[in-house]
Amino acid sequence: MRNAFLHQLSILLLGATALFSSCNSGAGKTGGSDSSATKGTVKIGVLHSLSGTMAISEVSLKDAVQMAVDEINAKGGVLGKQIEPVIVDPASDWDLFAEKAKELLIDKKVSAVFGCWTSVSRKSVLPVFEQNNGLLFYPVQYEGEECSNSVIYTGATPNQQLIPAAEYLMSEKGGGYKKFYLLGTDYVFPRTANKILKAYLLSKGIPKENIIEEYTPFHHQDYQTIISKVKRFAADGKACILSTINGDSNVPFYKEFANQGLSSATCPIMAFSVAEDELRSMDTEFLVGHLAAWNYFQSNDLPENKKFVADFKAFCAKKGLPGGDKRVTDDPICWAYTGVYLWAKAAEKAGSFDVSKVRNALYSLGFDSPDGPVKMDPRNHHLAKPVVIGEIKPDGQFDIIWKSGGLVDPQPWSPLTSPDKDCDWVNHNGTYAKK
Amino acid sequence: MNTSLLRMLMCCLLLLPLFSAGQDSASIYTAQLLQPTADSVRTQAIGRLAILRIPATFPLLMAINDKKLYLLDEKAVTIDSNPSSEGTYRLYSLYPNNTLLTNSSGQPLLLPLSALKTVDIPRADRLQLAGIAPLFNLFNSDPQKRSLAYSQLKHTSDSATLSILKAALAKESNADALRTGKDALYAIQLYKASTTVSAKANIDSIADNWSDNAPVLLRDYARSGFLNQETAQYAAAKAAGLEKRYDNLQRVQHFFSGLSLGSILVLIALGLAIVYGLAGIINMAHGEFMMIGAYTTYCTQIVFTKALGIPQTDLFFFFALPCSFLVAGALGWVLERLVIRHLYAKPLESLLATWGVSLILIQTARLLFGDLTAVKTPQLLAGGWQVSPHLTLPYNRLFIIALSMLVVLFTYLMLYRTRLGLQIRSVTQNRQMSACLGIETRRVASITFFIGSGLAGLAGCAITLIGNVVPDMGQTYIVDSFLVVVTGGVGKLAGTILSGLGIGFFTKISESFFQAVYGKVFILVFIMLFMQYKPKGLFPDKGRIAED
Amino acid sequence: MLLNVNNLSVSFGGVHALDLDHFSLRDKELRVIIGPNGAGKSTFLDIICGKTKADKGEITFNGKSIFGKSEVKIAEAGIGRKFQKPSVFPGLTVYDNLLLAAKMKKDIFTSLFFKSTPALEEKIHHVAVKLSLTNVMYKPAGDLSHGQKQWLEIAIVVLQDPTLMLIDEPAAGMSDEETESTGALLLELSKSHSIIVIEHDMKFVEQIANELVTVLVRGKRLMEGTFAEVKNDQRVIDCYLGRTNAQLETL
Amino acid sequence: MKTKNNTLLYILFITFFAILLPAGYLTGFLSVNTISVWGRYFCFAIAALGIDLIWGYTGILSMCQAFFFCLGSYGIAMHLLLKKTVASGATLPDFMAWNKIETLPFFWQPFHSFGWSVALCLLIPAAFAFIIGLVLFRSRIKGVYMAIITQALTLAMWLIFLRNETNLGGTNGLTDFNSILGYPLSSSSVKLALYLVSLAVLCTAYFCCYRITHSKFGKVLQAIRDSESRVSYTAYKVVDYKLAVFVVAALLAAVGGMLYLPQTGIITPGRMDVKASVEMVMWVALGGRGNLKGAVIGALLVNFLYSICTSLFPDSWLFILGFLFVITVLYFDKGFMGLGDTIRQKFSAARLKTSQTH
Repeated sequence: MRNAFLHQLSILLLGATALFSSCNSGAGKTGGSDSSATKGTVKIGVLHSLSGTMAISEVSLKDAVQMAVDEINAKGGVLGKQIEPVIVDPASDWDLFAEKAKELLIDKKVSAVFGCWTSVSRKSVLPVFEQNNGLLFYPVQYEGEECSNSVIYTGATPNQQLIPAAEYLMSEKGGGYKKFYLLGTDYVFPRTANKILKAYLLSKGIPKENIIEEYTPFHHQDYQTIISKVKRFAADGKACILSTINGDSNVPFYKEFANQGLSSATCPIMAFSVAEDELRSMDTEFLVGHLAAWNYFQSNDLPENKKFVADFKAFCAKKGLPGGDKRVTDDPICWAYTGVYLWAKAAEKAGSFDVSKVRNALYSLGFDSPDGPVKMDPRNHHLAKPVVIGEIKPDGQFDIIWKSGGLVDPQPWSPLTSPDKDCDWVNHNGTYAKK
Repeated sequence: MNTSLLRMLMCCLLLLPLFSAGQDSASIYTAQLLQPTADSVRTQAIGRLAILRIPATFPLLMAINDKKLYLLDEKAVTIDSNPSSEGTYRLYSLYPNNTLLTNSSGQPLLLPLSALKTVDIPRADRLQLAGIAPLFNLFNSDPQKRSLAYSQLKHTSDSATLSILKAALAKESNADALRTGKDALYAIQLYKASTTVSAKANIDSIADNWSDNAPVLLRDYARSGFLNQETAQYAAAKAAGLEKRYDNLQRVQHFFSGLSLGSILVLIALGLAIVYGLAGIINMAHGEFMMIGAYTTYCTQIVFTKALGIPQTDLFFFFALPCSFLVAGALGWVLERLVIRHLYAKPLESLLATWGVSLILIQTARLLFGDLTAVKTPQLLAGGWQVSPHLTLPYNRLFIIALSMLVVLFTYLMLYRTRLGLQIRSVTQNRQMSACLGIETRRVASITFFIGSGLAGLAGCAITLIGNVVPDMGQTYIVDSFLVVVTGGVGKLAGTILSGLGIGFFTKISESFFQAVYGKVFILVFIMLFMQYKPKGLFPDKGRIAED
Repeated sequence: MLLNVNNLSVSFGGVHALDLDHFSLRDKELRVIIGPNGAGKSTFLDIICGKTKADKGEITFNGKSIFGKSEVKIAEAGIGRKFQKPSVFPGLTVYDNLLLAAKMKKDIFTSLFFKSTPALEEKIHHVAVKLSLTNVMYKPAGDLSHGQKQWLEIAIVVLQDPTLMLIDEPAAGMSDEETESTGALLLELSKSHSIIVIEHDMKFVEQIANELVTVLVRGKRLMEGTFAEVKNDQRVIDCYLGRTNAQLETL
Repeated sequence: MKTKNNTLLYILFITFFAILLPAGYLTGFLSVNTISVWGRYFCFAIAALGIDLIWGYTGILSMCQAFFFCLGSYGIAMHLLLKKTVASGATLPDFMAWNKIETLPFFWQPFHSFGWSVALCLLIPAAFAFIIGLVLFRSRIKGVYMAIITQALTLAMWLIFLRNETNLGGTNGLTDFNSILGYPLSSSSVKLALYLVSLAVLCTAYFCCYRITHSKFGKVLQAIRDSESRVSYTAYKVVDYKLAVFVVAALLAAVGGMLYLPQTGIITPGRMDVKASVEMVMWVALGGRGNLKGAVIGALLVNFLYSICTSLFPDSWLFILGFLFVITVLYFDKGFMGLGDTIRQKFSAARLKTSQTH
């Protein structure tokens, strides 16, 4: 009896597996790259973690993409087709990112994918997109040194965020700081960011001993030792911190900073990874007066932005998303939203959803984003946009204290650390050596 | 009488003889500043005022610099630094007179912020004041600002500034600011000193005063060779002495950090140890009970501020302590009833089942609360106890140390002085025998689980003081706290305490040698080697019963 | 002498569990150790077989010191142990239990490429018959009754074919009939093995104690002699009196 | 009867995975993605076999299998990355160039050769397992202590691999490979080949484990699980046996990791964090510990569910998996493979109860 049961069970299991596997590849059966387009809809993939450690940040991006899609659909869609987002959860699991990317591109045949936050997730899906001729819109500031034909980088390159911030702090207006403590979470963005910052500071005549570089692991909670080092470093004034500390380490960091008697008056912290969404329900008491550098702040006065912020709040409230109309916008949200519009505009311009055509249509494409007019680079897949520096206010918003004159052109390869390299997909084949 | 008012008046009086021109233009610029026709007009007005250095405008400029400029009936006012218990503030007029505003009956006028109109001055404009900020900030009511002002003045040498500095110092009440101020004064004097004797006297003063900055100052002086070889050497020797003393204090700081980390570990591991000892349960969801405690604290804060409308009090936190214990305990009790009950003495199975539970709890928290949240630190526990100028022990950590000592004490009393404790201990040692003796082992187990989870909740509440509240916060601590339990020896209170503190100390000491990560690896290797010597932890059971 | 023990002592948390000045055993001798509860009898066997580490003392077996050696080394030297609480492999069948016990090379590679031989099967069968395990041969050992487990453990020790067997309370939990046949078995085994037996059941002791009986009290050796001498020794009677031990009635 | 049923199961398994799935792909019915997804599951199943050996049969809960898995993956990844670097004319992998490293670290050197890479992928985990095992088993650390110490060890290794100074790519790990042994990884036929190789290795590993568990060696392992002390008193060197099985389990994990890498295209320290190491044990627990078929089916099924649920129920899949874990441990302690048994027992117990009451 036992074995008979086992037998039946195994057949059942295998049968179920077979069924699921075929479902899994449902789109594959019908074949043809434009199969989804013919049905009056066009599929796009949304590849943001909805669970796991990165969910805190990435869920908002999924919401922003969804909102942009809804708006475009309400206006009649793209090329007369409604956009159909395929949302999957890569669960902050880097291997799963690659698997889900394959699923979206090969099985679901999406025309473009909007997703990723961390560098590692981008690196994980990069080969998948390159091998399958996909298009990924990546909305987060990143470390540069990359020039993929398959990624549209709507986030900032180092020169669109780091250098202006350092420049500002060294300027008389910014406080004329002379000593820099580069503190970050140990992963590729802070490492590369600090490498570029260090090269920049050295080039501006800051002596080596006035620059300290230090890294903590992810989710580091205990900053006692580091803050006491900072305190010693900042003892004779004119010192500031350039922080690339990520995610949940920020609260303990700022708390310890305040508790050991330091403040923004004595030693301001310029953060590159703290935005409104992170500040939303944090206790901002310890953060007030510290700085952050981005390309967009919710406090931007433009009418386009006011509408965008109101729309986003209304969207979250209407959809019953956690936070409702208390939600805020921030830099990555803005660029995730802009990314969808850029893609739609490029598709209209190209008259097709074909990846190569859309890509070509994107060069020099301009768009009136919530952050004002922005423009794609004429030679590569990065976005030219303004740079802003803000001071944290008690309500978790930023007081904009500095703004770049106009759009800052992206430099995927920093001239400070890779003077011989540049990224060009029009006249060259991606990264090339400058003469 | 209010000190800030006094300071401002002082400031006006002192500076009056120095700058006397331009009263008229001051009025014009002030008016432009408050009602600008364009942003550029305001920017220019502030710039002019900064250059003119008219004492009468200093209170106004200080208010701008501190972002405390408000309008009341179109008149510029500023607020007292601390609100009254009802959340209202005293108000001061700014220009041309700097006085406390009173109501018709002569009492100070008290208004909430909502009754005032905030004047937003962009930081770029504010930063134009950087040049004269040290001067007016010598009379700021915020001691930190005064400290900064003093240290900014230490390289000036004109006699006018020196006399202001002396005057400000004479009135200085804050120890920290006084130290920085004296430092600035001595530094100016040191560079003015022309004889070896007076230079040495100043060096001595600087060393005795011992501000944060003193070693750097002395080293700079030594390097500059300002006066002669002898003073330079003297200064260098003094600087070395100070650095050595500082290093010693750093050791005390490390010791304290170790104690603080250790007590956190003890706090978390205590509940785990009791449950593990009694029921042989590896509760992987223990960290999640901590998370529940933290969210309970967060919710208490929300309830207090939003629902009950009690802002700005520390009350919520002390209310949250028992709440987090009870909520986490109750959920633990439910978990015991539903899941754990079936897994007694099956440690590995319990590990897997509770892992599943922890997944569920994390996702539930994520759906309920969504994002990164943090609890406001109570005012009482903000800042730190200054043991010496160079040794600050943050109150929140002191509180956690005290809390864990209390918890240890209560746990001890509960285990060794109550009937329940006796029952818990007997069930821990021999379940069947205890059952035979008429102890309701199930009930004891439920209660123990309640207490164990409650302790985790308490730990979670305490952790909100130093960290943030995220759904997977428990995972950060769970492996560490299991290590504590294992190193201490199963079900041994003393072992848990000793190993928790030990691991805390070793981590912090190794952190001062290696980077944090390698410190952790070092600890682990150390524990593995220690287990070679004592495979059942610090306090193993002895005798024949212990075997098998 | 096969086994020589001198000045052996061990204490648990300050309590002297065993403090034995001297103990020795001839080859092929069957020795019974008796004593009230807590006399250190099991602890003594635990120390010999390596389960418990003694604080100090000396133990020589076959002329070699085995003091502080590991269980495996001691087992390899030829000492087999049966515990008070039956210790068998409950997840394996009785046959597997016996197969694992059988004397052979026990390193990894031999085990990995082990093929049974008729001689070995015969030996296992023989022991199984002797201990009436034949009809439960392919049952998991965990399903056996307490008495059967006792026998299985004895069978394991027998198949190990050690020079010295340490048997802890073999008759506990057995019926009179079973007890008697266990006694007979031990007597038969004593023709080819040295055996130390711990027992409370005086009737059983009387049955098997053809040679010396050692009395332990509070970790110390009280006396050594034939069963008759022990039975009539006033000190022995004194230390058993006042204790409510059921077996004492027979004394 | 039993053998016959096993044979049937094997035939079903082989037919489905070795014939139906590839045929489905070749006829265009299934996408290449489905093939490589299953190929990756096979790698997990190989590692699960090792976990079953050490935990299911020997009763030692080792939480560092994920670490051994990663060691295998990293080794192959280093090789592939070096090959790509050399082919593109550079001297250093990209991430090193960015981290301002001038020369290739010494431990990367042997990975230029495929043979050496494979050898080291097996040797390094084996050596690690040997040393860890020697230290832990000699001091008789077992049960919960063993689980927690190995977990802490994995955590420490995870932290080390996260560091950029170790020159293993930090958080980002190693990624972006283009070919293996000269064959392009992006080509569908290479993917199919890797799938078939994984399947073959899984079958071989299963066969070997089957032989091991049915030998006397396997019985000693089970004896150690049941009563370690009795094994010692029966003159078996428990430490040797534990060490041997620990090393074998580590090797299986490493082999799984080696095959996993080319099919996934990335390896990061995330594969060996606390979550990953507990999940690996979960596969075996859900499939049925002490049962090789259970380990394989558990690994395949849990990962399959994980993939499906994260696409179909992005918001609630954690609940589904969490409840599955709890319920399996609570009610089906023999896992999926013991499902029939457990249900039958419950039924007969219920029947007994009703018959007694009547």
